Amino acid sequence: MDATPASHPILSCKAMTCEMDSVSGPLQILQDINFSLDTRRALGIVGESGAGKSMLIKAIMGIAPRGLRTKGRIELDGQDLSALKPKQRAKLIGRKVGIVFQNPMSSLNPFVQIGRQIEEAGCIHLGMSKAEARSRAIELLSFVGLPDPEDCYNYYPHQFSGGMKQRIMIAAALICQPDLLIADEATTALDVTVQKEVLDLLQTIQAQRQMSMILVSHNLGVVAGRTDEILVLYGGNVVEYGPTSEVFRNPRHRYTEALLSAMPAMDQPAHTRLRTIPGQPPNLANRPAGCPFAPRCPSAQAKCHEVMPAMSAGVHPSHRFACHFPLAEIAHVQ
Amino acid sequence: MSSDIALNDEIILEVRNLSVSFSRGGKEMKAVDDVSFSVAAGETLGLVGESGSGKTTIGRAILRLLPDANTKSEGAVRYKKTYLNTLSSTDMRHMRDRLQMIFQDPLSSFNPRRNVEDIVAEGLVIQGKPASERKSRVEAALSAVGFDLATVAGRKPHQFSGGQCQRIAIARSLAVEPELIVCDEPVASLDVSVQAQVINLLQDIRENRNLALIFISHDLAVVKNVSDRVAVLYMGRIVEIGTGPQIYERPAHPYTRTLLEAVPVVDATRKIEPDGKRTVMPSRNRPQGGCAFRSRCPRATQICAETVPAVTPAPRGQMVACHHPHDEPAPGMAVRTQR
Amino acid sequence: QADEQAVSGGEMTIIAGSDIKSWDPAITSGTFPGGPMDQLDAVYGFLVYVDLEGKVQGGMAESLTSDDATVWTLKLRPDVKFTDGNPYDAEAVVYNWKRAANPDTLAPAQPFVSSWIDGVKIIDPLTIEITLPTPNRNFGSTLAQSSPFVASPAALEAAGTDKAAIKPVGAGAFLFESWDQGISLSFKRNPDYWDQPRPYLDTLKFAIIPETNSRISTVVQGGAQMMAGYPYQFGANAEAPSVTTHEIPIPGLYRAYFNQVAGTFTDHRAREAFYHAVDPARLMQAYTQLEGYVTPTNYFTQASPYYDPADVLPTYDPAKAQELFDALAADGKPFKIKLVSYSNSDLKRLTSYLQQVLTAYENVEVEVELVDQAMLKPQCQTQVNFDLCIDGGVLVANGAEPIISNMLKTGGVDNWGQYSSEAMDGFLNAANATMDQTEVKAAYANVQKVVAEDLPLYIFGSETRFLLLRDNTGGIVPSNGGILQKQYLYVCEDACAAE
Amino acid sequence: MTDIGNSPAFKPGPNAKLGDIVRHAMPWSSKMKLPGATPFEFLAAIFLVLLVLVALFVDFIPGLVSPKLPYGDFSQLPEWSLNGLFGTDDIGRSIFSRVLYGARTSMMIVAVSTTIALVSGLLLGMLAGYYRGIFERAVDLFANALAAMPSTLVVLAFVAVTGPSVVTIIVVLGIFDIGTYARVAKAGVISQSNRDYVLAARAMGATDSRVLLKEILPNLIPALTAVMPTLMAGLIITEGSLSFLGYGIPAPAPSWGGMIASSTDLLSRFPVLIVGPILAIVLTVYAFNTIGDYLAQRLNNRERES
Amino acid sequence: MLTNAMPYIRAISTRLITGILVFLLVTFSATALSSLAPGSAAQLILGDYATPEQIAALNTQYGYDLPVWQRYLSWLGDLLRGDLGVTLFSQQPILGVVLERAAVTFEIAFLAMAVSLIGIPVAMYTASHPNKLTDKVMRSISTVLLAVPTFVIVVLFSYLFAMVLRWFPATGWAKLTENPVANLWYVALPVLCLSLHQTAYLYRVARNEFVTTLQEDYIAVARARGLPLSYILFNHALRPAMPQILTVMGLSLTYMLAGSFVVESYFAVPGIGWTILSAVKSHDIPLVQAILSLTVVIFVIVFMLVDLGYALIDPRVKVS
Ligand SMILES: Nc1ncnc2c1ncn2[C@@H]1O[C@H](COP(=O)(O)OP(=O)(O)OP(=O)(O)O)[C@@H](O)[C@H]1O
Ligand SMILES: Nc1ncnc2c1ncn2[C@@H]1O[C@H](COP(=O)(O)OP(=O)(O)OP(=O)(O)O)[C@@H](O)[C@H]1O
Ligand SMILES: [Mg+2]
Ligand SMILES: [Mg+2]
Repeated sequence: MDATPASHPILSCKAMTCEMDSVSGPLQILQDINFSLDTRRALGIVGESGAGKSMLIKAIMGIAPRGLRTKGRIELDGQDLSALKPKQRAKLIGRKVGIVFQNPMSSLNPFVQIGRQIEEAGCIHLGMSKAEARSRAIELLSFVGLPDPEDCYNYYPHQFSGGMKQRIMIAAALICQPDLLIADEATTALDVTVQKEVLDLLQTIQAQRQMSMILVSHNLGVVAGRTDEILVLYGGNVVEYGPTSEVFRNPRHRYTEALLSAMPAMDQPAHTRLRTIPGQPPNLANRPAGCPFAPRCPSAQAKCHEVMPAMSAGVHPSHRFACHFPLAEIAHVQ
Repeated sequence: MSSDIALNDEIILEVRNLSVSFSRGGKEMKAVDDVSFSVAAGETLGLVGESGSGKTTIGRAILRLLPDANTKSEGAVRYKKTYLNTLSSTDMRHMRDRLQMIFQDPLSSFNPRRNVEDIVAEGLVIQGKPASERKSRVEAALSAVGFDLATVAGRKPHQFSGGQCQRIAIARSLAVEPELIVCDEPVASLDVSVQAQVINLLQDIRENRNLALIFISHDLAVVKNVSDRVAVLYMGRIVEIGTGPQIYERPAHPYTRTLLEAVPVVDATRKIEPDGKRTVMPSRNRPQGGCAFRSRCPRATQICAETVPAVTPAPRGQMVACHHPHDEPAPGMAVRTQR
Repeated sequence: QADEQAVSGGEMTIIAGSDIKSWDPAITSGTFPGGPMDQLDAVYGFLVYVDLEGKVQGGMAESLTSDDATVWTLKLRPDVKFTDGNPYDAEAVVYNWKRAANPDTLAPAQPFVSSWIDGVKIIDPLTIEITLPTPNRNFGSTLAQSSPFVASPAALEAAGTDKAAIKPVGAGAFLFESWDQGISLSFKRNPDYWDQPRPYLDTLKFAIIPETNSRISTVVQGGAQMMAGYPYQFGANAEAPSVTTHEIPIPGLYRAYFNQVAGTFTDHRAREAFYHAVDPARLMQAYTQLEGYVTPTNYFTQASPYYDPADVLPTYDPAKAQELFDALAADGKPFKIKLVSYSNSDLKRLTSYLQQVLTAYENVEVEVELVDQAMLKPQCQTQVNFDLCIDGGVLVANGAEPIISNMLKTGGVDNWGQYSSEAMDGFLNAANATMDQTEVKAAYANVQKVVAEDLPLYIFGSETRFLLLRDNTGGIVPSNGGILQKQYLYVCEDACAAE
Repeated sequence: MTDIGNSPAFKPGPNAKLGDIVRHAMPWSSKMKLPGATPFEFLAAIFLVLLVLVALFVDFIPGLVSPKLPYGDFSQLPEWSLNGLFGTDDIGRSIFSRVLYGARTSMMIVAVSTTIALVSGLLLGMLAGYYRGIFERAVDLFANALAAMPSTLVVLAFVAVTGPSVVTIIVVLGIFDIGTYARVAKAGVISQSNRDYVLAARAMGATDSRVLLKEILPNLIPALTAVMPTLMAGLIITEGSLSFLGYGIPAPAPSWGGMIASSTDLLSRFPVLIVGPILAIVLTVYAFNTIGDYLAQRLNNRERES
Repeated sequence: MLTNAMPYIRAISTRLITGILVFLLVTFSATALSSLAPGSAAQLILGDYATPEQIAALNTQYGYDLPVWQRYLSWLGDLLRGDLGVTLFSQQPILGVVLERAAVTFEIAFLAMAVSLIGIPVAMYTASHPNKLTDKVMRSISTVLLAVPTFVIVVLFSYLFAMVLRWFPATGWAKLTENPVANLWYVALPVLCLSLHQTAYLYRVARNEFVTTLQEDYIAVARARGLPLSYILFNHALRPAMPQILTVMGLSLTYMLAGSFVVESYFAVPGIGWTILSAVKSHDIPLVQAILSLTVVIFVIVFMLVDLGYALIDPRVKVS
């Protein structure tokens, strides 16, 4: 999707670094994260478990666990978040950002009627009246595709299936008409068929409401075809960042490429040997000096173990990757 | 009734009309309903289906690992010449060195207080093998999954990563030298990069040892990769069973098609067009008559509401339980990006 | 009596340590203040009572006298009526005695009463003549302490054999009002009491408070008028504003029983060694946490008319004690004893102290067994399962009978050590058989001689009783064993003038 | 029916990673370290270790007088010396010495009662949790009945039967804790039985007894260890109450409750003499509670993290 | 409608059956125990000078020489006939005595519980500011309070407040219905002694519960939505923490009923705790049985109420 002329960054992170203390020393959970997301665009964040996807989201939202030290600059709609007092920051984020979390079972309060959970942010941030909030909530419920929204309003979360809950979460995220919608592994716990529906819903909403969206997933298939840009995280580092179609068609970082070829594909015949990635993700308490992927990289050279590669640009100007020895560019076949 | 055709003649496991129901709070719930299939030696049968469709229950029912207290199961499970379901518990225990299981969560399938050597040797201890034989078999099993006994022996499970744990779990099963392993979502909790290792390993072992595998997964891509034949489950019933190509290229059952369409694929060329479909899942506790899928099925007609479709051969050779099976190629199957 | 400044009216609360179990006038025990008899007295009144000098005085009856210790005359007061209207006359008194003599009544005094019940003769409605089978100088005091209550025969008849059903109908100073079991008892003034203007109080209450400290605090705070206890318990609270202590000068003995039928103490040397081994002054100090106790030299203390300095108990002499212990060990009879007592905190201290002192000697082994209070008598008296059995509290000793016979006579009810001596029995009988004070004194001198020789008991202290009371409390007139006569009690507006 | 008396501080979660729980709930199992302990928790642990050492070796403390023999005059106020630290009691014994010997009494009761309760509770709980059905109902009933009785009172009545004897106290106190251990063990077995390793063992052909004893039992230990200190603190309190009421440890033997009771009599005259035994009992209960909290906390943390 | 009620009926009936079984077990144990207790009512009635024969005779008269089960059955029979009998010594109707004294204990227990409720807001505050100074201080205070046994608190408070300072009466009671002011005066110390422990306990449990709840995903979601902390605490954290708090309150009540006898006998408060203690000592078995029965019934009711509370608080719980 091409950026419309009026677009400007809704969210940008500059040199963001997160650190946390643990028994085995300080953990470098995120290192030097840079990206910026324009209005009406969708960003996919992918990476293996523990890569720091959720931490990134949490640090941006200001709901990181106690003890996480965040450095760098985060701007939301042009405002520097770190300059704000926690309360103002929470209010700003609450109004501008809607978020859907991974586990639909646990992210709705089982003790509170879903209607109230949907409308409460509206009441607090936008000062809606009770009746107004209620009609908004019901409207949103039907918008996300729940049957009988009037009745559902008074139901408790356990009365819904996982997919429905995720729809309710989406409705709740929309109450303040946010500019940015974040879905952190929003479909991981769902069955494939339901996953598809929820993803479709997210995508529809994004388009209809002209929002920006961040889609976090460890499943490359989820972000492919549904996002404009993609950010590949590995061990707390951004290893590749660029237009989704570019990155998938033309992965430059060796980790991205290895990840893509390790996935069993639907078009391979049975018993095709998969490409494996030996070793394990880096230990955050004791990072290697050079490229975090170097110990597992088949084409790693001495330099890779010593020097942390900087982000370099590919042929496509906004396609960036952190690899000393990137894969060759494949010609566009379109 | 023979609802499937095994790859070769040497059928080692045959499941006939298996039904399992659980009672919960006085209510009965049929988790597996009249399921029949067979597995040949050296063959991998994939079981796919959405959550709650009864995959795990089938696997455990075969190995008689369901809790006695609230379970009722019917049907016959024959392993070679033995009817497992009628064996005494002592005799069943003796059968267990031939039938093994691998679980989804590798860490939770290990007793955290045991070290790796004890874990792998456990089956041999239970089967009463002498210590000398144990040692060599443990070593062999570990080396089959790429570990060296000496370096891992004293370590505890939590000192290993998920993929390593799953390999140890495989070694544990291999140590007793089984002929059939039920793998219950063995890669579901693993990251893509390690998932590939485990899948490759299972394939190698299967080939080397002529092992039969029942491979349970909800990931259709993984199942496609590992399986010779695939059974698709919906609400406790097999709706379609056939070879991989049959199922993946010409799925006959609308449910199979729904599943396949929903699989997220890494396809950079295709911008996915969202549709507004929404599934209404029928209740398991109050089963309606007729085909269970009909409320979600675009092709449903009156007959689907009235009669449960019997399993019949589809044109491409697979068996399907549908009144209106498809016979055209699945859309989009041909257009996959090549990498 | 010093009740010139008595005021009528008002309410008084007396703290009791435990509740009564029954209103049965025949079932009595424990002549100590705050004990069950104290509470029955409010309703029934003592027929006769023993005063502070040990003399038998008329209570509900006018007098009980005898010239020869064999024929006793009980004179009743005219026009005394039970609160149900029936006359408190000879018939009623004899009815109560007969009832007590009947084994079905299960009266503790049954053996005593039945021994003379056949000699009872009603002379007229106000006079009863009792002819004893053998002379007993102490008949009056025994009667006063073991069977002093007379209830309305009608009320007793009505209850039949069910003791619990007995309604408290007496002719005493107070009328029973309410009883909240285990908590409190409440009485109101008997308007028809024979000794007008007494009783003074409109309401008399007994509150049951188990904890000593709580009892003391309650008196100090004015929640109750009085409690019985010992100065060591009161401590500085005795000096609290509006609070005083009052001594009831009835001397009593602290004693313990040697097992005379089995075990270490059957050997006289062991008993002697025990006397030598323990410093009684120190023992009393340990027991009461107060200094200055004078150790009695024999059964009768200096305050007693029968006191005789001639024969004294062995005194504290550790060297001699060790000698005797060694001698016993050498004879193959090592000094190895079991102390039995019940588990109240004072007795715990006492037994621990004894154990501590004795084990400091060579060749001595001491085991302590503390039982439930209710179990002490069965264990000591019935099973005789002890070497030294220590009962708590003091026994009124100097009035001599009936306590001295109970303790020292063969088969006496308090003779837990099963001490048996013909000489002792003879002297005790002789003392009882006469009303002649010199003969009595001579007989008791012999008794003391035998006590000093035989060492039947371990006597280690004497003490009087004390009350902790509010200073607005007046009319303290003790009777039997220190039980206050309820009809004299009154409360002053402010503090009462010192008596 | 709700589990009566269920210790609310403890909630065995369904998906704890056991290895971690074990390592952290029983720190001494791997290293003699208390990971993540606050200074208070550390001090509490040291105090308990000292207490156990005192209980075992009090006879060998140099200069400590016997708790049975007099040390000074009656009711002496505290002074700055080993034996006179807490003063002397009403018959001249060193309160400090008696407090230390009292530790032996308390620790002995705690140890034996806990053993009785633990062994029986574990047995009942494991049977109930593994076989469910009638076993579970019977054990629940038993535990509920225990919890529905005013425990101290029943113990008191029991003790009154045989006279205050150490054996009775230990046994009865032990019986009253069976319910809790059984409940914890039952909950543990149920949650363990849902784990795949139990299934894996059965798939290997393990018999029920092997599954129970070799697989499940070792994994119940963390949960049991986490409730144990709290129950032990309860034992100390109950034993103290009994001795305080005069139904506890027979008199000459030093016991904290008994010492508090006898100091209570003299409270109005020598209030400081009550300080020693109260300090002992309070510190001990505090230490046990603190360690219990610490272990439960670690157990919870582990559960949450997994 | 009927079908909806069925599970409730079943759930309640199973609870009742369990309750009845517990009741039988406990009351039977009480009979067995009391028959084992040393001495006997007869001994106590007849006093120190009674002979063993006399005691045996009175025991026969009272039926105390019958086997335990016979006595239990006859007691049970009487109970079924609604006849609790009269107290052994004072001949008061047991039902009246027990109810009157239970009212006293209840008053104290409820007041103590009410006092202990202040633990909840404190817990809320400290849990939302974990490891800050107030949290640390409150936690230390509560741990220390939990370490002081009730009997020690009773001794110390009665010494301090009754004997030395004389702020509150050392003993005694006035009925709430007759003299509310005096009643307040008398309950103060017992309530204080009982509630200290409870407050600390409730505080700790509530704090832990709040801390746990505040770590739930839905709290993170609420925070991510920018909802203010106080709003989150009251609207999202309070209810999830309630079941645990309710359990503790149920336990507190039973603790206070069962543990009241030290407090009650020390302060001579005429409640069931003291009554049962003195009844055990004086072998008033009918009274002991009646109180135990009442206690068990109360326990069962309290736990049923707690269950009901769960169902009201937690929409997921459907009485079962
Ligand atoms: N509370 C915490 N304390 C310490 N380390 C943490 C904490 N939470 C997360 N981490 C660490 O931070 C890293 C990043 O975690 P994060 O949850 O962001 O990963 P993720 O990419 O979201 O993984 P997943 O796909 O499993 O959700 C991990 O290594 C994790 O172990
Ligand atoms: N022990 C049990 N008691 C009661 N019901 C059970 C039990 N085990 C499984 N079920 C139910 O049986 C049905 C089938 O469960 P099963 O675990 O076989 O599904 P599955 O296909 O393996 O699902 P998943 O993909 O979630 O693992 C589910 O509805 C489940 O709730
Ligand atoms: Mg995540
Ligand atoms: Mg499954």
